[in-house]
Amino acid sequence: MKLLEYKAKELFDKYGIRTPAGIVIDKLDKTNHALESREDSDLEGLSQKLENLDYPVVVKAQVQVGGRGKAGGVRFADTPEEARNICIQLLHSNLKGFIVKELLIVKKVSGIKEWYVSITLDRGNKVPMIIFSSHGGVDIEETAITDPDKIVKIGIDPFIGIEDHIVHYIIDKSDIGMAYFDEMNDLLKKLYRVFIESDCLLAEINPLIVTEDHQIIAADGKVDIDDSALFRQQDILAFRDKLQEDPLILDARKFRLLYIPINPEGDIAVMSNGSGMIMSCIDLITKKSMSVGAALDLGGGCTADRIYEGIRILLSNPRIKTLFISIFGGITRCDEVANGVSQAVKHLDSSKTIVIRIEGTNKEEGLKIIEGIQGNIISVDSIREGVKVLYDLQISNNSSVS
Amino acid sequence: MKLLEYKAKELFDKYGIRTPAGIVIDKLDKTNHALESREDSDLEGLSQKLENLDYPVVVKAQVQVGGRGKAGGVRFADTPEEARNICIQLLHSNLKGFIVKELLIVKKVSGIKEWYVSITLDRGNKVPMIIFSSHGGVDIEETAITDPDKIVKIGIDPFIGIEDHIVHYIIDKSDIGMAYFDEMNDLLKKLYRVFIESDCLLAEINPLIVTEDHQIIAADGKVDIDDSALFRQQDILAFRDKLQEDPLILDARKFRLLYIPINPEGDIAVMSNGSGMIMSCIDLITKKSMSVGAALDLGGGCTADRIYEGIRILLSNPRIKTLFISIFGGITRCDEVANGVSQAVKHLDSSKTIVIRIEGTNKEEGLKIIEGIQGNIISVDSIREGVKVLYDLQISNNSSVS
Amino acid sequence: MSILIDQNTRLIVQGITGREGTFHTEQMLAYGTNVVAGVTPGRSGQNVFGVPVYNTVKEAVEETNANATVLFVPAKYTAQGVMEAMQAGLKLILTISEHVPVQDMMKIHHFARKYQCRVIGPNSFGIISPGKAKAGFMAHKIFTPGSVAVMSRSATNCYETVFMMTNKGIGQSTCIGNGGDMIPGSSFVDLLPLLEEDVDTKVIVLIGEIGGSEEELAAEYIKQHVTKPVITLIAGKNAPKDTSMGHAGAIISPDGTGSAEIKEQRMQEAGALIAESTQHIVELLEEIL
Amino acid sequence: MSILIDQNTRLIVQGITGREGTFHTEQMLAYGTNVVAGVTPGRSGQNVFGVPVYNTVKEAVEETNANATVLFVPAKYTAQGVMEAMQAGLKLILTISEHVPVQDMMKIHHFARKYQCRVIGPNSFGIISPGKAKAGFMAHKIFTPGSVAVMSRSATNCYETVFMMTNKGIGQSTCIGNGGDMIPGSSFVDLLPLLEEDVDTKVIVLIGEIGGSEEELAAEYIKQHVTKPVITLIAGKNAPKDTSMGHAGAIISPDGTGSAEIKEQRMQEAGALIAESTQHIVELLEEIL
Repeated sequence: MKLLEYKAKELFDKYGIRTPAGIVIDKLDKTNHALESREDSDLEGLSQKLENLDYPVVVKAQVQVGGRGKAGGVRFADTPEEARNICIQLLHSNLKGFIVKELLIVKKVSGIKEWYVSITLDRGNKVPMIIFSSHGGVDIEETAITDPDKIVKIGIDPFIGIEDHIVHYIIDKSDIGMAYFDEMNDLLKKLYRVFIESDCLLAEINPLIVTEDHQIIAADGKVDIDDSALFRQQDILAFRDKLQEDPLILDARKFRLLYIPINPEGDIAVMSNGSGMIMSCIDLITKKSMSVGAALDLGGGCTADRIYEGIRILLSNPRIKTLFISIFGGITRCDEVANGVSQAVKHLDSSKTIVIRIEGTNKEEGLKIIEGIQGNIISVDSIREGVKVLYDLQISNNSSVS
Repeated sequence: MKLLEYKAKELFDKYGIRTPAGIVIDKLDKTNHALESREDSDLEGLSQKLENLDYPVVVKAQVQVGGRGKAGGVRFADTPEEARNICIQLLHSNLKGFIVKELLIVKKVSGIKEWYVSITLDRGNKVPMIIFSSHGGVDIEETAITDPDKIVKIGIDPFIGIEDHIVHYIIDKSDIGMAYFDEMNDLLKKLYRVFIESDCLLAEINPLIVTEDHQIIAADGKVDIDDSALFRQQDILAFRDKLQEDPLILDARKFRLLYIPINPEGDIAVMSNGSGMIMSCIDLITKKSMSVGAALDLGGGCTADRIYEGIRILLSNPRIKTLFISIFGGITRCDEVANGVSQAVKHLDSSKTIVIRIEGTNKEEGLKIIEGIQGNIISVDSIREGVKVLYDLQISNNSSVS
Repeated sequence: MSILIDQNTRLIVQGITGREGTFHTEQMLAYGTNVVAGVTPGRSGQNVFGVPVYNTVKEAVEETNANATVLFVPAKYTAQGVMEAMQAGLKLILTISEHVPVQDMMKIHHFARKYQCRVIGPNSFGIISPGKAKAGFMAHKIFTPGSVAVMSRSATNCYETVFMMTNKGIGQSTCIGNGGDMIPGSSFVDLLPLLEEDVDTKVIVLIGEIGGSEEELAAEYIKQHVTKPVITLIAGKNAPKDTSMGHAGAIISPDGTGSAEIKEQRMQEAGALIAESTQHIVELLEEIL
Repeated sequence: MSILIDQNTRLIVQGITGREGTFHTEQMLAYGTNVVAGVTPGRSGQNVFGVPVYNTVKEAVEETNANATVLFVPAKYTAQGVMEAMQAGLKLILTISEHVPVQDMMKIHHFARKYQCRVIGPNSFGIISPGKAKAGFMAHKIFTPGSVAVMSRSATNCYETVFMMTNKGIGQSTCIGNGGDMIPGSSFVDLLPLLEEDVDTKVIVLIGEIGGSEEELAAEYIKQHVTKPVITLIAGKNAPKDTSMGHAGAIISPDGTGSAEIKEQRMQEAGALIAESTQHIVELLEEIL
């Protein structure tokens, strides 16, 4: 789960990592209301907040999207008035498909250098890995390709943590100079604590700004938390609801189902009781030049009513024309699946078709139920046959359209 | 380094391990003075302290000696008056050769059971090991021999620590009942912290008293701290000076020399630049039916003046008649040794003899110096020859005495 | 012969008194697995289908001489249960639950090296040596004894493949669910040496997927050490980047690490046969056998 | 051939700029040891007798391809230095300082298993393969090449023995100081397999002492696996109980564990020759060779 920048900053602040001073504009209900109605007189709360800042400031739209800066989501202001105007422009505006609901406003930090640092999970060695570069900032991804020597990587034994020699090594390899030992030592140890204690998959600071008086400041942060560990990260779990996620993901989550958006242009949906089979189905469908829009993983032992909800959610996406259900029942029972489908078909839009293939536990009972269903449903006996049917449907759809 | 009981109690208290309430009678200078002169009127400080206790109490002499109870060092009192009399009797008395300088007075705890628990270093497996028995108290050593099944041992992975299953295992094996899980869990985890954080080699509670309301109380404790770790146990290092150690050990320590008392009856002393050789010499001497009273380890690279002090310390013990010096010089230089010896011989009591054997770095220079020494000194060329000389001296001494 | 699990396995079920634990203990016993003990703290003295329950794994091992364990415990207690099993001296530990925190598995990975034990899972269906024993929750009816070993990060792709194999009369020596998590206790490369050595295994099927580099490492090992034919399927060729495909481990990094293309390429270079689908695996097996 | 240390050893000296480190670097170089790098944090760029100094072990390894390290650092920093060397991938780590805290060595012991590296010491004189290389502080003049391997918990007993051996014309293949601490990085049983395999070692001399059970474990191993003659001396037969004899590890427990009697008995049962003194070791060697 990726945190919004301001939440990452909050986490860094908590561990004493130096970040630019600033405020978050979020729950200003009155302000928001005022903005919607564009009634300037109601914006006093906002103005007051802006008065107390140290200018110049940067106003940053809090949305989970790449290229935020280029899209106009990061703006500079020299006075409270300027800041206020930017806030009014940005709040509730649409940035690459996301509504801006929160702004982070921080003091603009000017530095003499921009570095990059992150701690990430090294899946190969099963250790946290520090990545550091003295060539940070927006060009870091290019540096990684054109000048990999400028990027230092070092694994951390999780039972030892960061000892001084790790910091020495990073400093030597990146040639930033031992004068930065204390600052780097302090920062790395704190960032490592963030990584471990918050169950991170990634804790990144970019840019890490070096000021004229040689302090280092985390000017922007990205934090990705392990979803499986959210049960022990209550603070972050609570924050999840604030994230702007696909409403279908949220809807599915309510029923403990996993909705996975695939290709926004795709018109086929895939549903199965395991992600391996979902990937296999998508692979076969895509190979036939068809496109999958979304998939839904039922997990093991799914019951009829949850299956019904899953179908409802997938087909509520107007782009989806065909749903392919492929079940290999172990704990999942084919009759439960069939019952869920039967229920769903009753509400099925006439333009949509379900192709279903069931195998495994209680297959016979399941098939009997499916035979009895009236509606746009085609039963097949293998994934390959299912994909063939999908293909035929596509052809006939296209020809009927044209 | 073994702590006195009251210091062990202090450590347990710090970690929240339940111990009987009590006081320590120590730096009562006035009291001590009064005791020496047996002037009752000056004992008010003591009386006041005793008034506030919860009776009955146990008065325990704080000395580093086994069989303290049988020697009268542990006494019970029902009233402040009784306690006062016991204090007066015990303070400054001699208990098996040790002067009683401190008393621990605690509430007498009566229980329904006496258990034993300790955490010790398992040298074989290189882990801390918990030893527990539901048959604790004074008979624990006998139980270990006659009924080893009554003693549960389990190693702790130092990188994992004590998890619940360890506690379950101990409870099951000793059959004390799961009702004690919370108490045991709490105690073991605290005792483990004591062990780890104080660099213990042993942290023992015996008896661990179970009260009528099923609380468990550490009624007596033994703690042994790793001498090599004292640099990071400042609190305990400071306490070391309070211990009643052989004054010769303390004297030697001042010069970074290690004095080791061996057999109180022995009349030979051994000095060498390594404990392996010291043990080898003692073995050969003892094999010839002679007896070593003390040894002194110079360590590596010892200088003439420290060697002089070492000789002085060893021979200050009036029992010691002969000193055997065996040096195999690597870092230690034979000429430095010879110079130290030369200096010492000047003050040598005429009844005492030094037998010296040097080998290794600067042997020739050393031998030349030794040749020039006037006094009771015999130079030999091997350990075996040295032991033979010691034997001959012994024979002639004995015959001259008889 | 089979690997890891067979008639000589003396299995513990951790979490035996839970719903899943009880259900699958019955299933495993029915399949002939020698389940010798169960463990649930506080339930010592009970029994489940005649299997005695102990409070701790250590006692269970001491009393029954067990040599393997399977954990049917919730993800949040998995690390604790695995560590207990390691400390009790067990050398084969199977863990079933999905969504074990990554850092817990990181810890387990390092301790497993120290204790020199093999952890399979989490998010694994377990291991089955058809006709001999199973430890896990797989629907055992579809398996049949034979000479093809199957290792899979995905349960459904494995079932699908095995079901078709069995229908075509192609049996399995041992099938292992490596699990779909980011840090599996054992990955392909850890298990390949056993399969290469197993006299009853003639062909190795390796069902991988996007994410991580387990398939690349396996390819390197295959190139150098494996003489038996290897058939591989990589699922997720058309999954979008930076999106977890259900399995926590099935995710292509923003920089492209973990893509199916590289995995297939490495496998091809190592001489493995590349299958396009589960059905294709079975077709390739028919050609080889 | 020798074991552990020879002409192919590329040695790092940790703490090279310290008094001891500098002195012994010169000595080791003079003996012909290939000292390729030194490490002292903050001293990168300097050199000691031509040996380049680095800030970290990892850089030293990357730059010089070193394969072993010896630590001349104070006891309180030993654990840190050893752990750094392990993480830098070194597989042979020698540590000299006396009085390393027991819990630090406990930690090192467990990490060494994880990193599959060999730690010798602490409180060790190092290792010497006479005529080839030495790593440590032993007075190398008394050693001479030959076919007797010596392992010793005590430096002085080892020197004494080796000196007499050399005088009698009996040379050494490799001499190892196991160190006198409670938890040595390597004990006899860890090194015996190497000596048994070494073609240049004809006889093994094992100088033990009271405390712990390293000699008992060695005896068990000798009984089962060692075909070469073993001569052993156990020092401390007449040491009082519960008193440390200078070496932290040389202490008989109040219950009698670690006594010389049991050690000698086990060694005798294992077929080792028991020497009464260092001189007796040499006499036994003269009989055998």
